[in-house]
Amino acid sequence: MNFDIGIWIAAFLTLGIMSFLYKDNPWYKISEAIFIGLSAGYWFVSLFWQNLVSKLWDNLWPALDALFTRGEFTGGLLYLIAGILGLMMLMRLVPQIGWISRWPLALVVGATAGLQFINYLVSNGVIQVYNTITPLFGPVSEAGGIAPVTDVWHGLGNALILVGTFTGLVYFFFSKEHKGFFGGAARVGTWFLMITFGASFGYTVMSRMSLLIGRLDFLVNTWITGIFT
Amino acid sequence: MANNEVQNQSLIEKLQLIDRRIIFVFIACAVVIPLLVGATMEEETTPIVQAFFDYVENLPEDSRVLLSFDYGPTTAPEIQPMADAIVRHCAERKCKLYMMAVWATGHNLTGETIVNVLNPEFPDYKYGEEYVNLGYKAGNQGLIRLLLVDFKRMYSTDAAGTAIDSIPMMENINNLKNFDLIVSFGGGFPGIKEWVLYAGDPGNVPVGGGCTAVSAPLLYPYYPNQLIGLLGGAKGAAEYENALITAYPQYENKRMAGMSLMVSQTVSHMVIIFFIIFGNVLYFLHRSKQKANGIEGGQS
Amino acid sequence: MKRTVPLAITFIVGTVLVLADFIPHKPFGNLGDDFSLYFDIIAVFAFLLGGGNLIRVHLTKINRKRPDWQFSIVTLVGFVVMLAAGIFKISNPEGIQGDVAAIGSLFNDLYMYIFTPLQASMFALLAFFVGSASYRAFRAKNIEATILLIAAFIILLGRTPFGLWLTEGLTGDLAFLQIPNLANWVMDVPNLAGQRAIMIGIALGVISMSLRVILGVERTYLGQDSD
Amino acid sequence: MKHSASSTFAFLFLFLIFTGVLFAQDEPIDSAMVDSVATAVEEMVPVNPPKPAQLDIVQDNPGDAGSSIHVSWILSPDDGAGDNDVTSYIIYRSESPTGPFEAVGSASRGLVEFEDATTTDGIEYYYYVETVAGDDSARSSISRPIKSSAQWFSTKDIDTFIIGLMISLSVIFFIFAAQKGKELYLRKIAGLEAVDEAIGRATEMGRPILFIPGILDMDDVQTVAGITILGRIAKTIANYDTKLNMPVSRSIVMTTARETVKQAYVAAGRPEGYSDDMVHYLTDEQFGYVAAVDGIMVREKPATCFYLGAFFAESLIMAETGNSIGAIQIAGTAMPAQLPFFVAACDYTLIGEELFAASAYLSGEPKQLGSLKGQDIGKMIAMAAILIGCGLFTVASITNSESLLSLANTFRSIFSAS
Repeated sequence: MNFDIGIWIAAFLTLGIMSFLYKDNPWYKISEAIFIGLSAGYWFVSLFWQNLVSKLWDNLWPALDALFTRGEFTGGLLYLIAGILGLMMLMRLVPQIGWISRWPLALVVGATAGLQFINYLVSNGVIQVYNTITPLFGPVSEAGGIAPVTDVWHGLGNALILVGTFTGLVYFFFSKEHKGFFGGAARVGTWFLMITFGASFGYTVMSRMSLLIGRLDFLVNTWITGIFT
Repeated sequence: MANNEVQNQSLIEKLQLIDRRIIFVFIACAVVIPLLVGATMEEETTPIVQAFFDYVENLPEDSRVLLSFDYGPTTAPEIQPMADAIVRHCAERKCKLYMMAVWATGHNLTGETIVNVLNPEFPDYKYGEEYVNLGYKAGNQGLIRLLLVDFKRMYSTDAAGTAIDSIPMMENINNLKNFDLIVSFGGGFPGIKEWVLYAGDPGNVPVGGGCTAVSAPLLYPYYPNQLIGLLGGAKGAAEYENALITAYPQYENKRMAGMSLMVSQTVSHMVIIFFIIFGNVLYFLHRSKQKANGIEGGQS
Repeated sequence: MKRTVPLAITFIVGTVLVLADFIPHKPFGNLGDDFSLYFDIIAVFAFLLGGGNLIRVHLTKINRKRPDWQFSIVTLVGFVVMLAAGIFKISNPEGIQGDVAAIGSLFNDLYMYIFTPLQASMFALLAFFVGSASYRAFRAKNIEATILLIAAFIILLGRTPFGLWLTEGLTGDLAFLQIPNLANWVMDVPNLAGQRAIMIGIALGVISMSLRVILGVERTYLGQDSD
Repeated sequence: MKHSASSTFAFLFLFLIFTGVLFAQDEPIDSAMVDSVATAVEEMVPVNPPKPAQLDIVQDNPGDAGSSIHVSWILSPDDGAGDNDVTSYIIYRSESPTGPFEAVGSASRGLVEFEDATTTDGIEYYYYVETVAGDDSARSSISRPIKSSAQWFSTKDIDTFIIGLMISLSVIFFIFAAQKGKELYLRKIAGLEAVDEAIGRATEMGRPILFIPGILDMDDVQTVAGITILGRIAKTIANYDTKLNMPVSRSIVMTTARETVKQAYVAAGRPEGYSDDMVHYLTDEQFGYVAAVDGIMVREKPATCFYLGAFFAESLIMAETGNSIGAIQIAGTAMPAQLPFFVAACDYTLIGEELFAASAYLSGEPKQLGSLKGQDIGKMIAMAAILIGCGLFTVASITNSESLLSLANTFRSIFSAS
């Protein structure tokens, strides 16, 4: 494809998407339509080569070959199960036996529940508790493996993290009414959550801007400049 | 009088519910006008960038510099200017450039730097002798670890499929320790951190980096012991370009991407900050009017 | 059969995968990886349902001349062209054995010149929406909203030259009040605390929901018996 | 592995010396022998090699899947002290004490251990560590032979196992307790209280309800949570006879969601109201999906939008578009980075844990609600652990008591998850 045509197409589509900001219009609709069709195709092609060919076929074929030519049972035959589960999904197309597709679905949901149970327990739960356990003040010898508290501010910071994590968890309690002392703690917890939300919001604004700048820079300095030179 | 007050109030209310497209226009202008005018903003070079620049500046001729393009199209606006500036500088210093990527998306972006900067500005740079594009290899930090021990086992060909042994400048490259400097562009995973942990530290090879503004704070702690310098976001790129122009005045009239992006970025932030303040001023005006009229604060 | 078997599958697979994490020995040690491989394979077959649905929806739209049916033609053409370009590796310089995204192939050209700009433009819209959302949402309406506003404002200012310029005068003991320093402190202390509370809460929420699913207490996703 | 000619030569030469020493006796060499070898090396190389690190413990990694051996050493006297010129350590391995040895990895200065995760179970390996200082190096003695093997219980994870078990048991206990009729109090969650009202509003206005289950596939637990909530919401929608529009970005999610919605319509006694068209696939691509959803929003003008699942950058694009068409928006996600955007642009946001609790809340079934009480016990465990841990460390720190400090460290290590 000619590079300059590429730039013109890219510019046309960029402006098409941006025109949505004014209001919905045919230019946006055509960009959107191209996007949906092309990207769905792109994903299927990726799934086809990466999953079907390199994960299923490349593993299954040698195993089947070994089975039928030499009568050997190899580990690759396990992929046959994966293939069968995949075919079961397709049974939905036949209404009478559509219920079979629930088997692979049940497998997917059960496995997700099992795997994520552990993942979240460790990386979101236990490790966060671990990270929160620090001294609030006073020097700690190096043996602790924790950064020693060097000054009052550092200690106060640690104390604030403790208070914030604690009250934040109080906020999430379901089985206790937010009243009295408990309610006060939950309220403080929401303040910490609000700081977290505000901070992440402010933090993200910058990176979002640079994306837009990149796009507009393309329009101004590659496309428009290209027309006049 | 009363009538007038009602009108005032409705104006405030109207402004509070301002059509968001007006805000969009302001943001678009904040970005486009600086780009159109070609405004640039001189960023005084901070020590962390200056240290990087000085290191490259002091590299002897024919030094071997490994550039790893570890980012994708979405962060390219921020990072490409850094890659361009550093490639320019290395080429001015007549270093040999080895380009690679640990991100699949980095391969196309390497090409952009070669096509837009290296080939037009340094026509004498010959492929295979002064620069080489090795392309992307999968394996993340595992790849880096292996490169530290044996480079050619992982890269048996360059990106175009040419056998590595037929590329003259690859002759004495056995592992990462043969490089005089490693530069990683990209603060994601894998990126600068992995290059420091799996190549720089164990191999004792100097590592420098360029990353997005968002990931920069996480990488600052590695400077100066494990990173020779770090460029963070458009600001970092602009600072490096400023240092480059100071040392090589021939670039003074060249359009420097980082410096011009910096203007758009600063102005657009100002616009957002302005709108937040404006919105709150309106809100308080509105509320004090309501109080004056004896109406309880309506919104909660 | 239609409901008991799936419930049993969920229970067995879920329990085994929870326990497998503590059993390093084969075959349990890498069951998690095996599952993601299986999942990827099931996903390809499922795509035939999804892609089929996409085609059907748009064909119906064209057939019945529903509003905007012309755009459905565009979607279908885009889908088919991309599919053909990728599966048959059209104009791939390395031939049918080559990498599907080889430079110079139709697939890669479509990706580079059409897909990528569309993707980047859609992503870039975010900048505008960040602007309109900040204008509307960041109002000091009550204590919570005020705290949100202040935190966001400090971080925003701290990331622009403006923040430093505004508070450059504060040196010595007051240096911590310089906005960039303040911004770092907000990120490292109160933000971190809130982040941790959210994360620990999420961990417990996931555990509890996983147990409900594994034990069959939660079964809405399985459909009904009388099908 | 490739080595340049000179280093290969140096290798062979050193091995000749080692081999000589080793052949003299079957037992692994003792440290005195190694010292003499080191001296010999020093005499022959006219430079200043670092004092070598000495191997400490070389053993099979306990409680793992095999294929890995743990190598640890005592720092070289020149690392952090002495000449302080050590730059790194390189770990070598061989299947025979006489070699050939090959490098299996490296570690920066200051580090004392390395995990060789490339061993084959059942084969005996020999190791040594080379201390590198610039161009110079010195090597340690060779280890005793060692084999790797796989175990049936991951001993290092026992703490995590017990914590997980405690939380699971409290959840299960309360599920059964609630089933037996134990009264449970649950506080109100604003976002969930508003669900009925939001669906009712769409019915009154005669406009559709949009349900977005996030952009990840069914192998993400947030999507599962979104689908379980869909089950509850769809039942109400069926009762109200309102139109549901659910575009999805994953085929498996489409299949699951169809089962779920169909089930909800049957349960509501209106199976005829269900149609497969309610749930339709758009594209797997994140921004392609958003482009299409935005289009649907401005064209169909749904009165109510639900965003429940895993979201990334697209969260704000959708929520702002939804806001501009005046829809009531209820969002929920466990993506910490996207929560602020939903909080800013939506009417109600379920924060993290609330997303996972939502389906139990909406079901109103005692069993489901019981599990939420069990979750609270988990929170109490976490809170107690944090308080006790911080308290122990603080007291230890103030009193400077070594025994308290080690107690605090032991307590903390329960949560180290490794």
